[in-house]
Amino acid sequence: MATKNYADAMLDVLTLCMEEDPTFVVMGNEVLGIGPEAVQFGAFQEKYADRIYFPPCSEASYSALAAGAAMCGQRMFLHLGLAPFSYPAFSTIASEVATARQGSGGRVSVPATFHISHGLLHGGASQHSESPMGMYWNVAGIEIVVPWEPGDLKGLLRRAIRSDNPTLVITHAFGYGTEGEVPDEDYEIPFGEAKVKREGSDVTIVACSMMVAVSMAAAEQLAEEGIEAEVIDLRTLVPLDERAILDSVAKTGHLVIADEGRLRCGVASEIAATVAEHGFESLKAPPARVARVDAPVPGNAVQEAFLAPSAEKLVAAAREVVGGVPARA
Amino acid sequence: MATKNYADAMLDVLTLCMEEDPTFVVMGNEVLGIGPEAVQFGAFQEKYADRIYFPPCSEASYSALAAGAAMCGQRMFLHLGLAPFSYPAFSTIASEVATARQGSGGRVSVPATFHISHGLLHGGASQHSESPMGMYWNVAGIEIVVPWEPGDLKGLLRRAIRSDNPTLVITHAFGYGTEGEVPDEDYEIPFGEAKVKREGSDVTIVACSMMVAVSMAAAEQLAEEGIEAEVIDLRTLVPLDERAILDSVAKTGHLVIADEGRLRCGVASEIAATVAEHGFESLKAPPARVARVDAPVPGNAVQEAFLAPSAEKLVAAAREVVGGVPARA
Amino acid sequence: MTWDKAQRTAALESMLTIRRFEETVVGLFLEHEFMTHFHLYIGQEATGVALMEALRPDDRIATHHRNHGHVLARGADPKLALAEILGRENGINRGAGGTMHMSDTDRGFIATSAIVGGSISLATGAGFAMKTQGGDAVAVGLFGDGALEEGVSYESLNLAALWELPVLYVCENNSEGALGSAGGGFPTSVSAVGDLTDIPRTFGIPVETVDGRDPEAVFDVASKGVAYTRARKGPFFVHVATARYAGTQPLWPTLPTGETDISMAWDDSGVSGEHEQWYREHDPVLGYARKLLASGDVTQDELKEMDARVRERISEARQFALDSPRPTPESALDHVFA
Amino acid sequence: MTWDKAQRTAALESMLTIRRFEETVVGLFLEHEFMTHFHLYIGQEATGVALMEALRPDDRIATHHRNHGHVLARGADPKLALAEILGRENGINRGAGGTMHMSDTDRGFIATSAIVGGSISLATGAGFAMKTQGGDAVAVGLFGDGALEEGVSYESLNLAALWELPVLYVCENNSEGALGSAGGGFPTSVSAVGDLTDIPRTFGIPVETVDGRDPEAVFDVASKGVAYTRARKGPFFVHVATARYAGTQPLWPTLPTGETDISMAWDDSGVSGEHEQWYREHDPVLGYARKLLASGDVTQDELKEMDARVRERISEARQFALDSPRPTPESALDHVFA
Ligand SMILES: Cc1ncc(C[n+]2csc(CCOP(=O)(O)OP(=O)(O)O)c2C)c(N)n1
Ligand SMILES: Cc1ncc(C[n+]2csc(CCOP(=O)(O)OP(=O)(O)O)c2C)c(N)n1
Ligand SMILES: [Mg+2]
Ligand SMILES: [Mg+2]
Repeated sequence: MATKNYADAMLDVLTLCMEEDPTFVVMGNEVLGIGPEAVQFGAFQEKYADRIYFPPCSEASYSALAAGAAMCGQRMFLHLGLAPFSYPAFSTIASEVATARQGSGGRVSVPATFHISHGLLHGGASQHSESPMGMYWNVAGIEIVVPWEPGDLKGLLRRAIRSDNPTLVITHAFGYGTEGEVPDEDYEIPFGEAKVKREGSDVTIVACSMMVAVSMAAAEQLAEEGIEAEVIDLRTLVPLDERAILDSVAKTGHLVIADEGRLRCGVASEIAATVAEHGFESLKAPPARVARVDAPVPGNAVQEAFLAPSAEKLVAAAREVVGGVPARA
Repeated sequence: MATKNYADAMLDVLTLCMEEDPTFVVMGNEVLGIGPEAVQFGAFQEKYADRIYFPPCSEASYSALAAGAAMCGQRMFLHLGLAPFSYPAFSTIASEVATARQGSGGRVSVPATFHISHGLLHGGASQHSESPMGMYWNVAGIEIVVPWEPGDLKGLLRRAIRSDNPTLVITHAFGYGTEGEVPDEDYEIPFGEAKVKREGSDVTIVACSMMVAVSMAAAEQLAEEGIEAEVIDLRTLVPLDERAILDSVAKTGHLVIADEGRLRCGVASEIAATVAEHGFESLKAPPARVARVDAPVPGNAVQEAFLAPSAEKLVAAAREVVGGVPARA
Repeated sequence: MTWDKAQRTAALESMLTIRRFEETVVGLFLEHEFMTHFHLYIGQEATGVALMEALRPDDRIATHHRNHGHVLARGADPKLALAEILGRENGINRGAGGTMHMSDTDRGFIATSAIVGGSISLATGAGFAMKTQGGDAVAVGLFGDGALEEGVSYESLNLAALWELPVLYVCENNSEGALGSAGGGFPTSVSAVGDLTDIPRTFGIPVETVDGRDPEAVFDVASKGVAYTRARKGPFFVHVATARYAGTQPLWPTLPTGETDISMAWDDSGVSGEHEQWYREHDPVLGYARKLLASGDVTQDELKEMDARVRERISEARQFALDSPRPTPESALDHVFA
Repeated sequence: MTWDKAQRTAALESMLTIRRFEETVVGLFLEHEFMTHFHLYIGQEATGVALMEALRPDDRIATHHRNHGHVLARGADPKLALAEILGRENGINRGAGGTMHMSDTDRGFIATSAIVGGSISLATGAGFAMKTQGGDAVAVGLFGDGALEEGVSYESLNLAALWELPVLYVCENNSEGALGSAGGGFPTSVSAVGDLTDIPRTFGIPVETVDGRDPEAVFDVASKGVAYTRARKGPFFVHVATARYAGTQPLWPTLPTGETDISMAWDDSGVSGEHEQWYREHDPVLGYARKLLASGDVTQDELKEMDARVRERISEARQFALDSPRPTPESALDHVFA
């Protein structure tokens, strides 16, 4: 067990794949990010130079290339860059990747792994701040992985590449530097198993990706006020661990969802709807969605912060839901 | 007041626009559909031939063309065809069209009108059956119109083309033939005003587009069982008439949402979440989402029907929510 | 290299099989046996048949909405293909694909995409896999001229050229005499590029144009391209020129030329009217039949027997499809994920 | 047609202004006055300045992430531009655009897109509007060589050629000596098209290549293109070749060549070291200064005065930006919808 960051965790997995499968390929415009972490990537890049591809800036086609290759059994880790750069590939992902298996009666499989970085960048402005979990979740037919801890990233990424289904791995752009305990050995984490990051009896905070860290910070503040929050890290959206969410809400009776994506039809909406539908009896108060405010992101940190979900907003929301138990009609 | 279908209603508006604005343009791969209604479009096409453009099959660029032209004040009705054909234009819509105004501090406007046809086609299979309302609703910065009645389409389309904001008009592929009362005069219907299609005291059924007709059929069946359903036609998603929904649920205490889009992060999820959050006290039972089952669509009517929301499913859902008032923890 | 007598007659029979199949599809649609829009391969039979002859069983293929002829030419059973179009449980893809997505993986079809630009881009990926995984199998991408209007196609050609991928791009240009928007259809080939072959050439991809009515010509060009890309010299582009069939309009094609009368191959009397030019010059089935009659490869009687055989086979397929069970509703979720 | 003395010195001063502006931007970043990634126009100043000289006030422009120089060359106030980059309330776009989206609508900028392929496609739309709305204004699309890797760019050229839209496409190819992936950066110009000018040519769009270090050469070619498209003969493509600045790498550019020392234009002594070639051959500011010294259009003293004037102006702008108010948090929702 060593303390590693995202980039390390990714390298662990990609190295394992390169070693065990001589045809494994890594492709991307700037594979492990283009910031400092690109340096960590250096040695790996040299060692496997012949199996690392830097495609032209043409996301629609190189994602289709990954899909077509996967249909022939090719395993590949494809990095599409920041989330918005996956939009030119949206048709490929939604109309080809997601539908191939079902549309062929199960005869064609697409064991491809796509990776994008999402999130607010403190001034990334209107075109570099996307968190499209909701949009992709509305596309049926792709597994969606949204890890936060580097250790989870390692196990989930390993599973994603082994999976015979197309998998979209969404990490936070600020995640690369995030450190955490990462087991050295080779391991997989099954999809559909959320993780209780913190136990609590008063309110359940459901989150994914970096919102897990923000939720943990909020939980600490709430604890000081005597409110014990249970924090759930979804880890994967498809499949979704509904059980974990419903069990927790059954225990706490209160639900707050933290989502860096936009409010409407986002992850927070889906979790709130799912609990309202299947955990209605457990709810002692309305669920609260703390998501990105519905607007494109202005290019300055001040206005960005206004739109962003935060520990403060989570604390306020948790206080409110725990505080008032509204009368039932 | 005359009985007209979608195509007629569209022609009414497009003709008005052509007449009042000599620079108005209509563009699209198959403007008013390519089925029988194309015939209705014939005379219009001849009369305004010089202002009707049939672009190459390149959605990303001709939608960007519409956006760039709109930034220069050009008014245009752009038809992208079936919903999935808008996916190659997803980057244009999400990264350019939706963000231009906010990203320029309000100095750039994009008064463009995009039109797509959505829905299950009785065998359209995995790539021609999209209902992407949820995905586009998660993109902030575009107004979204989802009319059902031809008369509403006329007034809302008129408003959409006049609007200084980018507007996405989503009609049902089977809508063209749908008939309804359409006033002859020129009129606008403001966005954000839902319509109560049927009053009822027992359960609120929220729907948009063709699900409005399906909900009305369900309401008739329910009436026979003594359950009075109130059917709400949202008409626009952005802006959303939350008031109308909350008021109705306050009256009925029960909510069922009909959505032809996929379940996860779809319209039904957003409505359920919104009511759970802001109308919690009104709910006497869990809200029920009757949406398209989360899966790509197989190319046969039998399996398609299994995935599709239907009057039967709505009736069953309504019966259940009205039937049992679960104990509150 | 040209075909011997056996190959020629086999090719003609294969072309005729596709023709009768498509005529049957139109009938089934008119009888409301399926409801969705579809596309006919009529007029392009020579291309599918000749191309598949030039391929090896282990080569991979991605095709598009106009796929019936490709799947049949590659040897798929008409029974299963018709059952698929009718959405039946025992169809090639368990009825989940329907007319637009027949993907016969046993015959190397990796995908059949109805999204314009889909097959050309997916085939590029198949080529990448063929190269990465060793061996000398190649990938084939079948698409129409309209696909060259989508940006993803340019991107794909760039990728294939950059990485010297073993991909044979086959563009079936059926826009000569296209109805285009005038007929309420899709205006295809709306391109400022006068000669579409300039597109692959821009990326340094060798390209050849061939007459889509002549299966032997298509076979020779396709074989040349396959040999080139199989030798790992990079991608090759075949531009097939075919006249657009008069019945080809979205959404619902028709049979304005009627059910093909094979006797027109030797009996001129009925060859007249609005579609005379089609019967005389464009119809690849009649054209090739005339050629084989002239060369003595087949006799009138043999042609009649062939037609009877084919009709028999297709009507059996039709009955098989109609008798086939529909999938159960619940099975709709069986194949979403592996 | 060439410039007179006044135009030349004005062009040089404009180029120097952009240079000092960019040097200041790097400083502000290092001082953490803004946090996001950004792009410098260093090495490309001649293009922006000359191009804008060739345009009319009513012409429309769409540009991309490397836009600082374009906006300044078109006459934007450095004060407001720097305030924008720092995300301040009184910036060109109220601080909502930042470094990557400065859109000065008063100067005809309709959009500044940081999505590769965005500006070329939006400019095509502006051209459509210019044509439809009458008059003889033209649209200009500024983009890099990397944009020619995106399919939407091919599609856009096709549209402009098909409909003879009045669009001047200006591709600033800065990939000569690009660091590419080796430097941890974006490998741009990953294209199988050896000569990028073959791309517009394929669509029948006239194209000319020009040396991006020479403002007068750029002006002449741009003027020719503008005249052509203003006369409604269709789109025109200008391919500007510039060496990539050594400090240009994503995400955070640097100043490896240091703050520009204008005296290098006449005093050779300091011109040496790793970047000697840059100082001698590539730097368009030093190069043009030398040319004007040689032609006698300016004297050393005038150059020193000019530099002092520019430094003064930019440092005032810097102070103005730093003193500018930040937008209020709530105002984040003011401009989502009209
Ligand atoms: C991305 C996309 N846009 C539009 C369509 C609608 N469409 C279906 S077939 C077709 C024409 C295709 O022409 P071509 O590629 O030449 O094939 P053909 O039908 O002529 O054989 C179009 C535009 C589509 N399927 N996909
Ligand atoms: C669609 C998309 N994909 C990827 C990126 C990431 N990206 C930002 S700049 C850039 C390189 C652009 O090169 P070029 O167009 O030549 O402009 P330059 O920076 O060289 O001036 C890339 C790939 C992006 N902004 N948009
Ligand atoms: Mg065609
Ligand atoms: Mg460049």
